[in-house]
Formats: sequence, structure tokens, C-alpha cells
Amino acid sequence: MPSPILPANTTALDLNRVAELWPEIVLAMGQTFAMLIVAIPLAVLAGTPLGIWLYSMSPHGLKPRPRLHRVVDSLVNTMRSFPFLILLIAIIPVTRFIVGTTIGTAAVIVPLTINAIPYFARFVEQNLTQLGSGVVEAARAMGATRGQIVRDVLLVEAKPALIGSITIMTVSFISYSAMAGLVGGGGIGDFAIRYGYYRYETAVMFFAIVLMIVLVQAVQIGGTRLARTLDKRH
Amino acid sequence: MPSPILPANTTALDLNRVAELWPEIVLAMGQTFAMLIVAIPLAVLAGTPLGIWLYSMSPHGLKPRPRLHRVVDSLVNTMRSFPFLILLIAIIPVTRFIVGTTIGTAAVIVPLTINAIPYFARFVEQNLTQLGSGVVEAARAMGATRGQIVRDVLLVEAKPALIGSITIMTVSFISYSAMAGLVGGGGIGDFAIRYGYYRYETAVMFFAIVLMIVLVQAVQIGGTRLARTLDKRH
Amino acid sequence: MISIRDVSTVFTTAGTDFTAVDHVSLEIPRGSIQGIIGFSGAGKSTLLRNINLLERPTSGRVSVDGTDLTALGDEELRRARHQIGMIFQHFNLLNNRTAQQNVELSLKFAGVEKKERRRRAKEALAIVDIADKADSYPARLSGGQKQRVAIARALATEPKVLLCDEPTSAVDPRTTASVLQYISDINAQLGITTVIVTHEMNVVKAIADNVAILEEGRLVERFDLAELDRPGFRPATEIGRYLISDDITLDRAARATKELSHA
Amino acid sequence: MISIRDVSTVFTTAGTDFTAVDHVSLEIPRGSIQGIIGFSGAGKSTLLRNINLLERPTSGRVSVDGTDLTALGDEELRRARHQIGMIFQHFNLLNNRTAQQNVELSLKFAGVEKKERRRRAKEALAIVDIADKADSYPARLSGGQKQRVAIARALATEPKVLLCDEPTSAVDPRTTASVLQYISDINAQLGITTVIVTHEMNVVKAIADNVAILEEGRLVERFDLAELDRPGFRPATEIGRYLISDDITLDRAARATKELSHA
Amino acid sequence: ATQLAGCGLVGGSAGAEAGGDKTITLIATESAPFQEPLRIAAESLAEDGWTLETKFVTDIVQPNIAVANGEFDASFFQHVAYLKQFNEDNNLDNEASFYVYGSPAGIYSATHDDIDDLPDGAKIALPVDPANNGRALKLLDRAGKLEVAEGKPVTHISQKDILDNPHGYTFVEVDQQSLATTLPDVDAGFLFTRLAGELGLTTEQALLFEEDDEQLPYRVVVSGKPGFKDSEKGEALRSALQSDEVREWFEGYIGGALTTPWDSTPAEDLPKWAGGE
Ligand SMILES: Nc1ncnc2c1ncn2[C@@H]1O[C@H](COP(=O)(O)OP(=O)(O)OP(=O)(O)O)[C@@H](O)[C@H]1O
Ligand SMILES: Nc1ncnc2c1ncn2[C@@H]1O[C@H](COP(=O)(O)OP(=O)(O)OP(=O)(O)O)[C@@H](O)[C@H]1O
Ligand SMILES: [Mg+2]
Ligand SMILES: [Mg+2]
Repeated sequence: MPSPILPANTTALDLNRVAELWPEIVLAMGQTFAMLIVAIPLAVLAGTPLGIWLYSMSPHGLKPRPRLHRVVDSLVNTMRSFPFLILLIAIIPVTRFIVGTTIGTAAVIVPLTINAIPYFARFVEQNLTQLGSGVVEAARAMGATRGQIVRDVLLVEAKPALIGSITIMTVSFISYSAMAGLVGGGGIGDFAIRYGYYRYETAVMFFAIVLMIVLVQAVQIGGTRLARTLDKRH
Repeated sequence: MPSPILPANTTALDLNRVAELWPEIVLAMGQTFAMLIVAIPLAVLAGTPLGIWLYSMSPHGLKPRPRLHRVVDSLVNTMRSFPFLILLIAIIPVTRFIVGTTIGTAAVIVPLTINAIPYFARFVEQNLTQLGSGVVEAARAMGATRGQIVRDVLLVEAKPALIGSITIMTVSFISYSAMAGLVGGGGIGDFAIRYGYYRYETAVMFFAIVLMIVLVQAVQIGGTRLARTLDKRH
Repeated sequence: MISIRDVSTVFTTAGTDFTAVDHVSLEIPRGSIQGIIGFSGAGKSTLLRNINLLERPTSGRVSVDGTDLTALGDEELRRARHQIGMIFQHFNLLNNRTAQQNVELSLKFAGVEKKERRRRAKEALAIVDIADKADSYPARLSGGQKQRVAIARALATEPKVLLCDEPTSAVDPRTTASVLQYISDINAQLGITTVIVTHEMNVVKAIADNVAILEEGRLVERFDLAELDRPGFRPATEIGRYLISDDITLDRAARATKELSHA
Repeated sequence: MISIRDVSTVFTTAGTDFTAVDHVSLEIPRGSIQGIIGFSGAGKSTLLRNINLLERPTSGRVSVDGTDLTALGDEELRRARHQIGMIFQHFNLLNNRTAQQNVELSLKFAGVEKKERRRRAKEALAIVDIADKADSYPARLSGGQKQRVAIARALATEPKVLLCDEPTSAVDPRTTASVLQYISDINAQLGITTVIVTHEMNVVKAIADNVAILEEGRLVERFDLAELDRPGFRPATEIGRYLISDDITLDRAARATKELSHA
Repeated sequence: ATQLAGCGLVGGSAGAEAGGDKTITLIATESAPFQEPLRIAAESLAEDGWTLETKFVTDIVQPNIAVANGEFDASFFQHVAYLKQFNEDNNLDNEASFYVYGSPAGIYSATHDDIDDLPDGAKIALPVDPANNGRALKLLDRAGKLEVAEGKPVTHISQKDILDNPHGYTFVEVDQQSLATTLPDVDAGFLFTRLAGELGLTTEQALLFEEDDEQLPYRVVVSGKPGFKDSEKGEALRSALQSDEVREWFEGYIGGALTTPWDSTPAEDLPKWAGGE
């Protein structure tokens, strides 16, 4: 019996095959970009206020409201507890309401985004918590509103850290979004799984993964650069 | 046609059924704990030096080695690019070498850990980057070795942030580990999927998710508390 | 006018109480400059932070221009603070904003319009002689430059009350003189009430109308600066006498020989 | 002995060069106390940081006790730094370590054994009169207390060279005196070479053997402190004369009326 | 090897006259015997003016729901037994339109040559999905190695239904696709012919293999809403998938192990295995 580790029809890098699948690869990359371009900004847009809220209302925050904080904190934990597949079904009514279908790239972006929001909120909360108290104190002394403290002080000081967190999240997302394949979301990760896992076309999978690595590399390098440029502490 | 979201034989919370499945639930929780107890500490143990390395050798780090840094940085990006499923098959030889099998909880811990290591390394890198330069400068003036700067200065000052990151990672891991089901790793997330999704036992799934929420809640609250206690900046 | 009535501040660390400010009462007339001196750890910064309730006193009342701050709600207190400028001992500048932006921020918080902000921030930076560093981030500034930005930030809003925590600790005599001159000028022109915590006696002597001496959280002595010129005046407390004398006399017995060696 | 030869430090920000230290040469005899004064932003801190190469000069050489630091490899430089204590303008204490642990840390880096560390850290804290705050974290300390911990940290290792950046800027005259006394004592006993950057003239007068005056990065004047006692001595530069005079004279014309109003 | 244009002249010219809606939407799963026939069918459909839009998924619950909701004309991912039970469980009336290929399975081992060589306490891998989870148990039951509850539809059978396990087998449930890669780590494991074939294993090497009559429920079908089968689209899709080119492909795939039982229909076979329905 041959080794089942390398299935029988494993091939070395076969450029013909890659060329043949090129339109599919382009489509898959397009789907991944679509997921990224919708889900990441939405997660940042919704996760940031949520994270700020968690920070502000926490027992040591700008406006401690411990009881309410505990409720929202639990809600965030609840959202973070769902395995992706279960989240996917749990929010089917929402998905159908928003995109009119539950299958395909548009549909899978909904659970991916909902998954990313509380995740990013935790990043925001963590980054704000790590800022020193001096600047907040100065702003309070100047009679800043809480909104001003958040916008003009905290977010400004935390910006490099937030960029770093967005980078971490985006990179995680690129590989995580392979789960989109469950409901036909496609994307390059799913493409890699389809050819690598289901069809043992190692060469094709290999090529898809190289594309993913390039994408991840670009995001990581871009994110690191941007964070460093924005960081004026050195 | 009834809503396909809640399949026909959906039952309200059926405690009898839960009681019936109790041994399985206990087993699944045990598997989740096993995954957590092995993978998280290992990810921290291996990810911390890796993250420190990334920080130190970066162009603005303690001992800039830009060329080597780029190589290791790319390696980390590469490891982070793999969708879990592909990582799982890609490292089958490693898994078999380490635990002697590729099936079951022990086996799935290997890819889970390998997935978590570069992820945590990025957290460490990010947290160290966010520390001010003053303390490092003081340590350098005192003639500290790089090892001492890392151990006695950076890690000490970043400790609360690191605890926060471990919390975020652990929580993500709890839902992520549902993928263990792919190779018979079990765990409570897989349990929820198996009963809730494939066998439409919504009540059982619901119960399993409640357990996950409780677990996540405990990790999050514990982590937040610990981080706050260790943080002496206020 | 600032009226501090029976204010105490107790810090609780790991179960043990530490009284940083101990039943202090102090009336500071409107338009006057009040110096606060005392040894390190005497509670000067804490008392200053009590005035704008950055550190809410454990007990006692603070009122500014007749308004009891301790009785105000969050929103009213916030508004009241627009009239109270503060210079921090540790500057507390925003690292990711330039000097100019740091100053503009306090104007923004005070509700000043955008165009006006630019102008007034530039003006304030010019007063502390640091207009050339307007576009520098704090990390690129020297200690004294940072302090000057912090001073500009507090002065730009032209507050009614100015709380200064060692405002000239990091700057040279010339800058000190120009900062004090400015404070003294606006104090005279606008009737700003100023409280200065400092350990530099020449600052007190140059600018304060009255000086209060803190020791271990308690207000132990107070006298008008005019008294100092009165022949025969001596502070009542030993600490007062000590602080008032500016000279540092070291036991330099050991030095004579050394000086020879490298003369 | 510290020998600074033709040292320049240029900062490049967004393409434009800024010369913070401009061809400075300075020989500081072993065992002497060198004061460095100058206006805010003159380059004093940068020059000080040039000595232990925390900021590597753009050009020039620095040697300490005959060793050319600028020529050393990383590892040798690190060892050399064990002999060079430094007090920072902004303290740079570790927030997550207590006062005691902060001091112990410098001893640890210097290779002192564990038990010995505890003893010597306690001792150093006692010297700056802050033994009672040994277990406090920096956030719980007053400004002066933090500065004293930083001083204790630098002194605890008994270095051969001590670099002080405004070591007494945040402390009261009594603490200043005791710190200077201590520096002066160890200087005399152990022959430590000390460089003090300060803007407090009384500090210079009390402790320095020689003073160097920086202006816009250039060393513009230098004289022995003994000169000051010589009748008729005047610093050659205007800035020297300005800095040497300690008094702050404000134009208090506006004050006369005000004083009346609340008398 | 590029798919040659010009193949696939067979089949439906029926769609050609329809005009209007010439797009068939299909939801399918991701492995070779699904993707390749579809690729061939799409080409031949295109020649007749049809567009075949395929969405690939790995999930096995949503596709049936999506078809029932009218989001897709048809699905192509399941065997008849699963479809039938899914309909019953969820009150749906999706129809098995036509067969594409037969997907029998067996129990294989990397270490043992005969089912009787399996030691007591042997570790046996099962697919985790309910569509196939019970099949291995039924095989073992038939071989007398287990006793499994009678009268349950196969897609409801799980380890719970084991009444007697005299050899003390232990079961691990893994993703069906992982069954192949993990075979060396168990004493025996359930494999579809496809998976076995991809490992280079033939049906003869199986310890146990489904008999012809047992295989009937496990034929993979295209499924649509009632009426799809006879619609223009259904007809076009059927003739494109049941074409000579597709048959050729199956014959060349893993040594022709997958059958193409196109001479029968799901409707006429159903009573044979599901009893009087
Ligand atoms: N990293 C940097 N980048 C650019 N410019 C800098 C940097 N650090 C310092 N400078 C500039 O160099 C000059 C000298 O700074 P330095 O800190 O040495 O001054 P200083 O004499 O210590 O002043 P002070 O008495 O205010 O502390 C200042 O004008 C400052 O703005
Ligand atoms: N958050 C805190 N928790 C506990 N103790 C504190 C806290 N803040 C200050 N203290 C203590 O209160 C006392 C007064 O501190 P404060 O900062 O008011 O002193 P200060 O007079 O301003 O001293 P300095 O001249 O050194 O700045 C100090 O002994 C300090 O250790
Ligand atoms: Mg203070
Ligand atoms: Mg300086």
C-alpha cells in the first residue's frame, strides 16, 4: 500500500495546471479581497466604538458603569464563544435580511464580519488600557468631554497600536476566511483547501498558499510600516 | 414550509437529553481543557521568544539585523498564512512523529499549537513595540545584556499587556478549537457542531454553547483581573 | 478666589491608608499668586490636584470663584475646568501630536474655533520662546522644551485660575524668568488667580504674593511675601526657615585637597 | 577621566538636519565634578548621553578612563557602562517594579549577588531618605520621590563615573543638599568623576569644580568654580554672566496696585 | 491537459429554444468527481447556449435549504439516503432528480488484511458527518462484528445505536476527507471508493465492502425542487452530466472505480431500498 501521506496523484509544481486554473485563481483572489475589503473596515468601524465602550465603562475607565459593563462584556464574550459554523447558522436570518441569500461570498461576509467585530473590540479595549493615565488626566483637567478624550487623546495616542492590531486581525482573517468555503464563499483559502485537501492537487494548493503568503506578507509589512510611521514616541 | 433555520425536530431545552449525553459532554469539556492546557502554554512558551526575537532584530529593535529579521518575519507570515485545514495536513508527518498518531485530541493539539505560536509571537512583538523607549534606555545605560533587558525590563513592563493578549488568544482558541472535530479531536465546540448542526439537536447545541460561553467568560474575567492586578502604572 | 476648606486626601494601598493631604484650609484671593512649598512628598501636588478635583479629596470642600466644585455634577465640573489651566509636574503631553497640536488641543477642548486655535497656539508657543519647535513631536524635544509646551498649553486658553506644578523645574533661569514674567503679566492684566507649587525659592520670591508651607500633608505656616522684606522677619516654623534660605551648604572639607590635585 | 574630543550629534528629522551638539571638546579630570549649564535646548542632555554612547555621536570620540568608548564593540561597551551611572532627566523608572526593585535591578545588571543587592538597595534608598517608600510602585510616588529613587539607582552600583541630568530638578532644597552632599562625599572618597547637567545655579555653585557652558550645541565658555570667588571675575560670555546670576527679576510694575487691592 | 473544446456534442438541444432564462444555478461540493464532471458539463451546456453557474460549498446542510428556498436550481453533493432523510427531518420536498455516480464505501485497513484479523478493542475511524456516519456501523453489523439497532434510517444511526460491541471496538469520528490521511493511525477505517482510490487502494483490498444492493441509497444525485427534473433546465443538466464525455472521465478516474448508473433513476430505485415508499 502506498503511503497515504502523499496521495497517489500528488504532482510536482505543474505550471500548466496552474495556468489552466488561472481564471479560478483570479476569481478566488477577488473573493478574498471582497471579504477583506468589506469585513475588516466594518469590524474596525463597529469594533472600535464597542472597544471604546468596554474601556470607558469598565470599573477603572472614563465613566465607570460596572453593572452595564458586565452585561456588555458578557455579550462580547458570548459572540466570541461561537464556533464559526454555529455562528454562521445562528445568524442566518440576519444574513438573509442583509444580503438576501445565505450562500456565496456576500453571504459569508456577514458571519465573518460579525466574528471580527467583538474580536477587534477586544484589541481596542486592550490598546486603550495600555495607554498611560497621564494624557487622559491632562485632558480631564482641560475640561474635555468624554468624546473628546476618546477621539482627540486616546485614539490619537493608541493609533500605532491599533494599526498593529488591525494588521494582526487582517492576517488572521486571511487564513480564517478559508472557512468561507463552507457556504460557497470561495476565496483563495478555500481554493487551496479544495485542491489540496479534497483533491490532493498539491501543486495547485502550493501555488494558492504562495499567493496567500504573499498577501499576508504585504499586509504585515504594510501594517508594520504604517504603525511605525504613525508612532511618534521615538 | 417550516423555517429551515430551526429544523423540524428542534426541541426546547430538553434536560433529559442533556442528562443522557452528560458523559459525552464531560468528555468533550475534558478534551477542550486538554487542548487549552497544552496548546496555550506551549504557544506562550514558544511564541514569547519568537516575538522577542522579532522585536529585537527589527530595524528599530535592540539588536537590529534587518536581513535576518526579514527572513524570520517572512517565516512567521508563512506559518500564519495556512488555513487550519491545510496546516493540519501539511504537518501530518510532524504530528505523527510527536504524538504517534494523527487522530484524536492529542494529534489535533499539534496543529492547534503550531497555529497559535506565530499568532502569539505577533502579540508579543506588538506589546513590546508599544512600550516606551525610556526604560530600555535606562537598562542600556546600566550595562544590561540584551537578555537582561528582555527578561528584567521588557517582559516585566509588558506583563499586563501580555496577559491581555493571552486572554484574547485563549478566547479565540476556544471557538477555533471546534475545528478539532476534523480529525477526531473532539472538544465542546465540535460537540456543539455535531449535535446542533448535523443532528439538529438544538437543545443540546444550546447547552454546549452555554458551556463555551461560561468558559470564555471565566477566561476573560480572570485574564482581565490578572492584567489589572499586575498593572502598577495607576 | 479659591477656597479650600478642610480638605483631606487619603490614599489606600493594599489596605493601608496614607494621608497625603491632611485637613488643609486655604483661601486664595482672586488675582493673587499663591506659592506652595514643602519637602518632597509633602502633598503639594496632591493638594494642587485637589483644587480642580483631578484627585477628588476624601473630605472637605473646594470652591473656585464662589462655585463649590465638590458639589458639581460631572458635566458642570467639566465646564468649570475650562476656566482652570494646569501645568503638570510631568508635562503629560500627547506623544503623537506636535507641540503646536498639543497646544491647539486645549483650545479645542475650551471650545475655541479652528482658525483662532492656530493663531493662539502659535502665539502661546512664541511666548515661551519655542515657536521654532512648533512642528516637533515631544520625543524630539528637550526636557525644558517639553515643559515650555506644557506651559503654553495651559496659558493658551487664558484661564481664570492657573494651577502650576513646578512649572519651571526643567527650564533654565532665562526661560524661568520669561515664564514667570508672563504669568505675572496676565495675572495683573486679567486678574488670574495662580497657584504655584515649587521648590525653587527664587521663583517664590520673584512671583508669589503669599506662600503656604506644607509638611506631611498639613499646612504648617503661611505668610505674605511682603513680610520677607520686613527687617527681622523669620518664618515661625523650622521648615519655613529652611526653605526660605536658598543656599546649599555642603560639607566640603574633603574637597580642599582634591581641588589642589587638579588645579 | 572623561575625554570628549570634537563630538557632534546631528539629528535628522524628515530630511532636515539639526545639530544638537556641535564640535564639543571637553576634558574632565578624574575625580572632579563637572557642571554643564546652558539654556533649554542647548544640547546638554544630548552631550551627556554622548558620554556613555546612549546617543552615539555623529562624529568625534569619547573616552573614559583611557578607554575609547566609541571604538568598543557592543559587549565591551556594555561592560564599560557598568562603571558609568546615569540619572535621567525623566527618571525612566520601571512602572511595574517597586522602588526597591528598581534599585536592585541596576545592581543585578552590574553583577551584584542577590543578597548583597537587597542590602545595598536598601542602603541607597536610605541615603536619599526614601526607605519608607521602598515597596511603593512609581505611580504611587511624588515627583521628588521618583527622582530620589532614580538617584539611588544610579548611586547603588558605586560607579566610577556618574552622569546626572538635572538630578535635583524635582526635589526640594533639603533633599537637593543631601543628594549633593552624598555625591560630593563619594566623589571625594572614591574619586568618582561626575558630570552634572543642571539649570540651578546654586547646585553648580555648591558642588561643581568646573563649569562648562553650552549654547546652541557649542561649548562657549568654561571656568573653574574657584574663579567665582576671585574678586572682579566675570564670565567672558553674556550667557555665562546671565546664568551665573541667580536672581530672577520680574517687571512687577503692575503688581503694586494689585497688592493693595487684597491687602 | 486543457479540456478540449469540441467534446460534448451529446445531449440537450432542448434548452436552446427556451429563450429567456438560460442559466442553471447549481450548488455543489468540492471534490474531484463533483468538480470535473461539472466542468465538462458546463462546456457542453455552453455550446447549447446554457450558462452553468456553480457555487462550491463544503457544508452539507445549507445546500438543501438553499435549493428549497429557490436560491439554486439544483444541488449536487449528496447521496439519495441523505437527501431523503434530510427532507423528512426538515419537512422539505426536494427531489432526487437523476444519478451522477455511485459512491459505495468499505472498511479498509493499512495493517490488517481481513476483517477477522481486527483485534479486540481495535480503533476504527468513522466519518463524522451524519450522512455517512452510520454506514460503517451497518457494514460491521452485517459482518457480525457489531449489533446495531434495527429500523433506523442510516443517516440517523450513530454510535448511540450500537446495541452490542462484542469486540470492544473503539470509534473515532473524523472529517470524511481526513479518513484517507489518518488511515495509518487506526486499525481500520471507513473509506469511500473515491478516497480509497486516491490512496491507490482497490475495492478488493477492502476488509468489508458494501454489496450492490447496499450501495443503492448511496448513489450521488442532482437534486432540485419537485418538477426540476422534467423542466428544460433539469433536462439540459441531466444530458450534460450523463454524457459520454463525463462517462469517459469517470472511466479514467481512479481506475474507473466509480460507476455511472444512468440507466436507472432514483425514483424507480427508491422502493427497492426504502421499502414501500
Ligand atoms: N531625537 C531628536 N530628534 C531631533 N531633535 C532632537 C532630538 N532630541 C533632541 N533634539 C533637539 O536637540 C536639541 C538639544 O536637546 P537636549 O535635550 O540636548 O537639550 P538640553 O540642553 O538638555 O535642554 P533642556 O535643558 O531643556 O533639557 C533640542 O533643540 C532638541 O529639540
Ligand atoms: N496614588 C497614590 N497612592 C498612594 N500614595 C500616593 C499616591 N500619590 C501620591 N502618594 C503619596 O502621597 C504623598 C504626597 O504626594 P505628592 O505627589 O502630593 O507630593 P509632593 O509634595 O508633590 O512631592 P514632590 O515635591 O516630590 O513632587 C507622597 O508621599 C506620595 O508617596
Ligand atoms: Mg509633586
Ligand atoms: Mg535636557
